[in-house]
Amino acid sequence: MPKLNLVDAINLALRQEMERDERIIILGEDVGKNGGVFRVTDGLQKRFGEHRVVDSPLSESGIIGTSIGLAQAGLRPIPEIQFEGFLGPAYDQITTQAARVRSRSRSALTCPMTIRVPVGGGIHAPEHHSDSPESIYAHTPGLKVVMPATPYDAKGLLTSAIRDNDPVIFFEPKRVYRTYKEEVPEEEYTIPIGKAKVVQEGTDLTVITWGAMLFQCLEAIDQLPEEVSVELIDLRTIYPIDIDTIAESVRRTGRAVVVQEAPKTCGLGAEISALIMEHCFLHLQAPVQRVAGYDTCMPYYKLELDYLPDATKIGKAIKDCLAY
Amino acid sequence: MPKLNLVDAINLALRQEMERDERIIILGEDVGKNGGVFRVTDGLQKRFGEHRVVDSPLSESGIIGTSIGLAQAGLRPIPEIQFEGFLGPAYDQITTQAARVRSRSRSALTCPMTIRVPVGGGIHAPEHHSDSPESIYAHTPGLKVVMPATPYDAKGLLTSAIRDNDPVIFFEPKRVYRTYKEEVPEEEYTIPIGKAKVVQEGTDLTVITWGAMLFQCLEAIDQLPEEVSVELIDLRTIYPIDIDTIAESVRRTGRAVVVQEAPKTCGLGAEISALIMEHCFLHLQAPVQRVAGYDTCMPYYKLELDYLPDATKIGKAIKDCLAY
Amino acid sequence: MPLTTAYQGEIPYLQILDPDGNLDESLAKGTLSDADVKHLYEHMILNREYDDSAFRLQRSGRLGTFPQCKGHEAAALGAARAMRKGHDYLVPYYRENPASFYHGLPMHYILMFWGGDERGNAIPRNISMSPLTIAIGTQGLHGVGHAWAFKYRKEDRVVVAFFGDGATSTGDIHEAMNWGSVLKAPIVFSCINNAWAISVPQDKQTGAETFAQKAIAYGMPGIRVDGNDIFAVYKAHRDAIENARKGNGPTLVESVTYRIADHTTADDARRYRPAGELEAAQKLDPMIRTRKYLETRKLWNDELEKKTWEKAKATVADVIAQADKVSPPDSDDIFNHTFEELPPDLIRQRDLRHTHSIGLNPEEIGLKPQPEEAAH
Amino acid sequence: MPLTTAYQGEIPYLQILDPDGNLDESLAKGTLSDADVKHLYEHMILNREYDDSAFRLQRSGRLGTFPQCKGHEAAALGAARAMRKGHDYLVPYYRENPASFYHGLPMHYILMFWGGDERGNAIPRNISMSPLTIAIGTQGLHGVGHAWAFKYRKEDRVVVAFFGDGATSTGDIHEAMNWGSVLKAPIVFSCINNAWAISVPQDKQTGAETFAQKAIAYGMPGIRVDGNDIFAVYKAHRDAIENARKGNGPTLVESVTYRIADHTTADDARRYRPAGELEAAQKLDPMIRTRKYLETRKLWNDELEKKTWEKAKATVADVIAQADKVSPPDSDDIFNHTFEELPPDLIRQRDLRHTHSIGLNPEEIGLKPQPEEAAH
Ligand SMILES: Cc1ncc(C[n+]2csc(CCOP(=O)(O)OP(=O)(O)O)c2C)c(N)n1
Ligand SMILES: Cc1ncc(C[n+]2csc(CCOP(=O)(O)OP(=O)(O)O)c2C)c(N)n1
Ligand SMILES: [Mg+2]
Ligand SMILES: [Mg+2]
Repeated sequence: MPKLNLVDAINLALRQEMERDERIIILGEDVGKNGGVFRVTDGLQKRFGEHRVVDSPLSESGIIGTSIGLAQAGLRPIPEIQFEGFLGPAYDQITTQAARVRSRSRSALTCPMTIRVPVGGGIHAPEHHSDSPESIYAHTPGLKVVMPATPYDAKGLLTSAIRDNDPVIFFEPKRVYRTYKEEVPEEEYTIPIGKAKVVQEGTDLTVITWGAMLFQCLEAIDQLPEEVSVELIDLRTIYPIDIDTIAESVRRTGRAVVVQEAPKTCGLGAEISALIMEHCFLHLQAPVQRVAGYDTCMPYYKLELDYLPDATKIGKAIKDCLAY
Repeated sequence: MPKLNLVDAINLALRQEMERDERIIILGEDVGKNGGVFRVTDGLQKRFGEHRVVDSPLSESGIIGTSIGLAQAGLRPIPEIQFEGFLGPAYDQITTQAARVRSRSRSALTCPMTIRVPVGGGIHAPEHHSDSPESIYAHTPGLKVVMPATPYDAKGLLTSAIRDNDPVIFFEPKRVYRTYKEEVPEEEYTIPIGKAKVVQEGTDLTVITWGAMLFQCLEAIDQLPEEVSVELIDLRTIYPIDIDTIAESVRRTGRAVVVQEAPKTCGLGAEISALIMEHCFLHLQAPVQRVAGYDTCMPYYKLELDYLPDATKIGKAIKDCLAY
Repeated sequence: MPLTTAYQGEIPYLQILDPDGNLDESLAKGTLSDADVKHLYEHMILNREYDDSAFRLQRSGRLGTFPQCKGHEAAALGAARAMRKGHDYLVPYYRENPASFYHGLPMHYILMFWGGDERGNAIPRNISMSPLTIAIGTQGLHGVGHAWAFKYRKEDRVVVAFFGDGATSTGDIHEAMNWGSVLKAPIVFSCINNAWAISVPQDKQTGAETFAQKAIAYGMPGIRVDGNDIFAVYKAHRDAIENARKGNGPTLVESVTYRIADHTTADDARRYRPAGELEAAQKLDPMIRTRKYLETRKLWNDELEKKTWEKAKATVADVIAQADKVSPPDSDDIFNHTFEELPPDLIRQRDLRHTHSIGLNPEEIGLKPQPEEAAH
Repeated sequence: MPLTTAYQGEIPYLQILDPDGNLDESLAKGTLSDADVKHLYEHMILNREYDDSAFRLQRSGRLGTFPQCKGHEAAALGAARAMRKGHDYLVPYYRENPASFYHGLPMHYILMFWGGDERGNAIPRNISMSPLTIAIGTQGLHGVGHAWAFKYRKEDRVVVAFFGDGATSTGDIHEAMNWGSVLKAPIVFSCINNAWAISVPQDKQTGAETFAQKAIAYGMPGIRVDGNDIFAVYKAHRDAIENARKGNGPTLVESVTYRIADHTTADDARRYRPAGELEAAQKLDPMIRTRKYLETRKLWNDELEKKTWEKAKATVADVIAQADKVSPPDSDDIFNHTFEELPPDLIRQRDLRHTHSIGLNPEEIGLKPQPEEAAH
C-alpha cells in the first residue's frame, strides 16, 4: 500500500469521487491551473477539464454563494476557501444560507457541498493563515464539521463528506499537509462522520484532541513517565461530536484533558468539557482541563510557537490533572 | 426618577454621550431620519445633525469597515447593525479587522467603537431576526461583548462601552425593548464592563443567564416551591466573563444551571459550564446543567416559543439539578 | 495614443406605455398581445387584492410582518411573463408575490411564510423558483449558481434574479453580477428600484444616476426601464432572457417603480417620505395606465373591472381560508429538517425536548434516573 | 421619450511616457520636474534592490513569505508623489513598499512584518499611512472611514487606497467605492492591475474590458493609465487627489502594470503564466523607460546608474542589519495588545502561560495547590 501524505490523500479522494460522480464541481481561488496554493487539487483540472475544476474570482462569498445555487440545482460543489482566515467574507453565506437551506425549505431543497479549508497554525505564514475557527461552525446548526489529522482518515472522511447530502466544512490541518505519511489504500473507502478514533488506549487519563494538535499530544504522551497510561482520542469530526466514545473513555479513566489550537473561551474544548461533566460527573476525579490557544489574536509567526499548545504545555496539564 | 424602557434608556445614553463627545458618529441603516427600525436612535439626527447621525447604504460590511477607519482616525463611531441576523456580512470586518487593530499594530492604532445590535427571539419576527450569536463574538479575541437585560444596566453599560478604547459589541435583547420599565437616573453613570449582577440571592442553586432569558428565569424561579432558594446571576457582560462572581456563588450553592437562547453546542453556556467545573470542582454537587436553544436553526416564529427556553424548561432543569 | 478612450458605453432607457396609457406602437411590436395584457391586468388586480388582504390580516393580528408589493406589479409581472414558465427559474427576494403567483406558487404559501411557518417556503417541486430571501442580496449568488448548473448540464434554462435598489449596496449583489458575467451564466439581474430601501432614498444608496449603469462595471449590458410599464418591463426582460439563453451571459435590468406602501407593516413611511411624493407616485401606478390602455383598445370596461375584482376577492378569500386550514406546524420539524439524518444528540433533544443533561439518557450516561421517572 | 439614453459615459486612457522613453510634452506639462523624475528613479532603484534582497533573505530562510513589488514601482511611486507627504493618508495593501518608503516608513519595518513580527505594522505616528493588509479588499473601507473622518473634521487631507485587480471581485472593495461615492469622501481608489491575482488572470476576474470602468457603477470618475509610466500615474493621481480635496469625492484610477515576479516567494508562476508573457512584460518595466527618458534629457548616465545602485545596496544592507538588530518580540506582547486593559483571566494566561485551570490560581479557586509548587 502506498504511503501518502495528507495533500496526496485528499487529492486522491477528490479524484476518485470526481470520477465516480460527474455532478461534482471544484471551485475556488487558484484551484485549477495552479492546482491550489497547497497543490491539493493538483492535476485535477487537467484530468477533468476547466468546466469541472474552476478558477474563481477573488470572492469568498461568491465561492460559497454560487456553490449553494449549484447544490440546490442538483450538483455537488466542492468549494475551496484558500485559508481559514478568509472564511470571514463567506461567513454569511455559510451560516445564514448554506446551513439553513434544508430547514428553511422544510427539505424541499438541500445543499450538499463540501467546503474544503486549510486550517491552523505552525507553518510560519502571514496573518490570517493560522487560525482555528472550528467552534464557530460547530455552533452553527445545519453544518457538519470535520477535521481529520491523518492521511488515512482524511481520505475516508472526505469521501463521506462529499457523499453527504448536507453541507460539510472539511478542515485540513495545513501543518500536517506534508509532515506525516501513512499507508492509504488506493481503493475507495469511507469513514463515518461523527465517529472519534481512539488513537491509543490508556487507563489513567483521557486526552481529547483534533487536527494538528494530535501530533503534539502524541509527543507529550511520549515524554510522560512510562507508568502513566494515557488514552488518546482524535475527535476527527467536530460536529456532531462523538460524546459516546469520549464518555466511555472518561468513565474509565476519571480524568480528561482537551487540547485545541483555538482561543480558549467558547472554543470546542469548552463544549467537550461541559459534555464530559454532563455525561461522566460521578466518575470524574478531577476537573476536565483545557489546553488551548490563549484568548488573544493569533500572533504573527515569530511568536506562534509561544501561542500554540505544545508537548510541554500539554504534558504539564496532564501531570497536574493526574496529581489532582 | 423616571421609569424608562430599554429603548428609551439606550436612547438617553446615546444622547448624553453625543453631547459630551463630539467625536461620536452614529451610522447604520435607517438610524437617522427614521430613528431606527426600533426607534432606538429616535430624535438623534434632528438633535445632532445629519453629519453625526448617518443613514448608511445597505451594507453591513461597509458600516463596520468605515467605522474602523473612523475609529482609527480618532473618532468614536457607534455603528448599528439592524438585526443580529445581519451581522453575517459584517463578520469579517468585525473579527479579522476591528478586533485585531490593536494587536496587529502593537497598539499604534486602536479601534474604539460600540457596535449596537438588537438580538434574540420571541418577537414574532421573520427569519434572521431572532438569533443569538453572542458566543461567536466571545470566541473572538479583541472584542468585548455586552448584553444588558434591563434599562438601568443598559444605560450604564452603554456609557461604559462608548467610552471604552476597544471595540465592544453591545447586544440589545429586543424582546425586552418595550416590555420592561424601571427607574433610570437622568444623570450619567457607568457600569463596569465585565461585572455580573446577582439579581437575587439564594443558597441551593445558582442560575446564570443573560439578555431576555433573565425574565424567563425570574418566572421559573417564581414558580418553584417556596422552600427552594435560588441565586440568580445576570451576566450582563458576555466577554470578559465574570467568573469570580459566578464561582463565588456556585461554591456556596454547589449547583448551577446556565440558561441561554442560543443553540446549545459551543454556546456561551458551554464555556460557563466548563469554567464552573474548573473553578468549583470540589464544591459541585451535580453536573452544571445547560438550558439552551436546540442545535437547530431558529425556527420561523410559529414555533419560536417551542424553541426558546421558558419557565417550564428552566424550572425542570432546576428541579432535576436539585434532585441530583 | 496618449490621451485616448479606454471605454465608452451607454445605458438605454425604455418606455413603451406612458402614464396616460399611450403605446409606442413600433416599440411594442412583437411584445405583448392584447390577450396577454388583459391577463396580466387581471393578475394585477388579483395581487392588489391579495396585498390589501394580507395587510388587513396583519393589522388584525393574524399575520406577522408583511411587506406589501403595491406598485411593483408591472415590474414583477412583466419579468415573469418573459420567462418560460416551469422552465426558467425565478429567484425572488421577498417582494415578488406577483411573479411567484404567476409562476404557480400556491398563494397561501406566502401567507404561511409571513405567518412564521417554514412550509410556506417549501416550494413545490413543479414550481420553478427558489424560496423567499430575507437576508438582502444573498440570493443573487444562488441564482448565479443555478444558472451555472443549467449551463453545466447544457439545459437552455435561464434564471431571473430579483433584488431591490438597496440590495445593490451589498457585497453579495456585486459578487453575483461579477460571477455571472465571468461565467457567462444564463441569468438576468432584475433590480426593482422602488426609490426606497426602508427609509433610505436612492441618493444615500448610490452616487450613480441610475442603477442600470452598474452593468458597465461587469462588462454586461444594462438597461433602465419604466417599471410601471408592463410592455417595457416585458420587452427588456425578454430580450435579456433570450440573450442569456443564447449563451451571451447576463444583463442587468433596472425597473424604476415605486413602493406605494410602507416598507412593511412594521414601518411608517410618513416618518421619512417627503410630502407629495407618494401622491405623485400613485398617479404612476402601473394599474392605472394598464387599464387605460386596455380601455383605449376596448378590451376593458367598468363591468369587467368590477367582475375581476369580485373574482379576485373570492379567490383571495379562498386562499385565506386555505391558509387557515393548514394544520399548525409540528414542533418536531424544528429538528427534523436540520440534517438528512439527525445525530444522536439532536434526536435526544427532539424526543426529550430539553437540552439539560440530567435525564437525557439516564442508563447510558451512568447517572441516577431522574426523580420524576423514579416516581413512576 | 420611449427609447432614449439613461446614461452615457466614458473612461479615458492616459499614457505620457511611452515604453521607448518618449514623452508627450503637452500632457506632461505641469507634472513632474526633471528633479522629480530623477528622484523617483533613484527610488525605483532602491526598491528594486530591496525587493531582490528580501527575495534572497526568504530563500536563505531568514524571512517568511515575501511578495515582491517588482514592476509596480511606477504605479506606486507616481501615486505616492502625488500625495502630500505626512498629510494625505496612504492605505496600502501588501505590495506598496515603494509608496510606503516614499512616505517615510522605516524600511526595516517591512522586513519585520514579513518576518512575522507585529512591530513591523506599528506604523510610527508621524508616518501618514495605515498598516499593511493581508485580507484582500478589507482596507478600502478603512480608507473611506479615514477620509470620512478628515471630512468630518474639515481637514483637507485625502486618502489614497490601493488594491489589486483581484481585489475588485471582493464585496468589500465594492462597498468601499459605493460608500466613498455616497459620502463624497476625499479618497482616491488606486487599482494596481498587474494582470494576475496569484494564478487568476483578468478574464477570470471580470467580464469588463477595464477595471477603471467600474467607476461608472458608483457615479464617480474613472481613468485607466499606463501603470509603467510614472508621468501618467502621477498626473492621474494628482488630478484625482486635488478633485477629492476640493470636495468632489472619489476617483478610481486603474494603473495597468505587471507583476514581474512570482505572486510571493511561495508561488511558482511558471505553473500558470503563458509562455512569453513575462518576457514581454519585462520589456515594459517602468525602470527601463524612466531611465531612457532621463538619459534622453541628459539627466542620467552609466556612472550615475552604477553609483545609485551602489548606494542602494549599501542602504539595503544597512536596513537588513537594522532588522537583524531588532530584539526578538516579547511573548508577553501576545497578550498585552489585546485590549487597553487586560481582563483578569488574560492576565492569568499571560503570567502563568497556560490555560488549564489547575494551578491557575490555587488559593482563590479553592483547589489543592499544584504538585510542583507544593514541592518547593
Ligand atoms: C443583509 C440585510 N441587511 C438588512 C436587512 C433589513 N432590511 C430589510 S428590507 C431592507 C431594505 C431593502 O431595500 P431594497 O433592497 O430597496 O428592497 P425594497 O424593500 O425596497 O423592495 C432592509 C435594510 C436585511 N433584510 N438584510
Ligand atoms: C480575502 C482574501 N482571500 C484570499 C486571499 C489569498 N490571496 C492573497 S493574495 C491573492 C491575490 C491578490 O490579487 P490582486 O488583488 O490582484 O493583488 P496582487 O497580489 O496581484 O498584487 C489571494 C487570492 C487573501 N489574502 N484574502
Ligand atoms: Mg427599494
Ligand atoms: Mg493582481
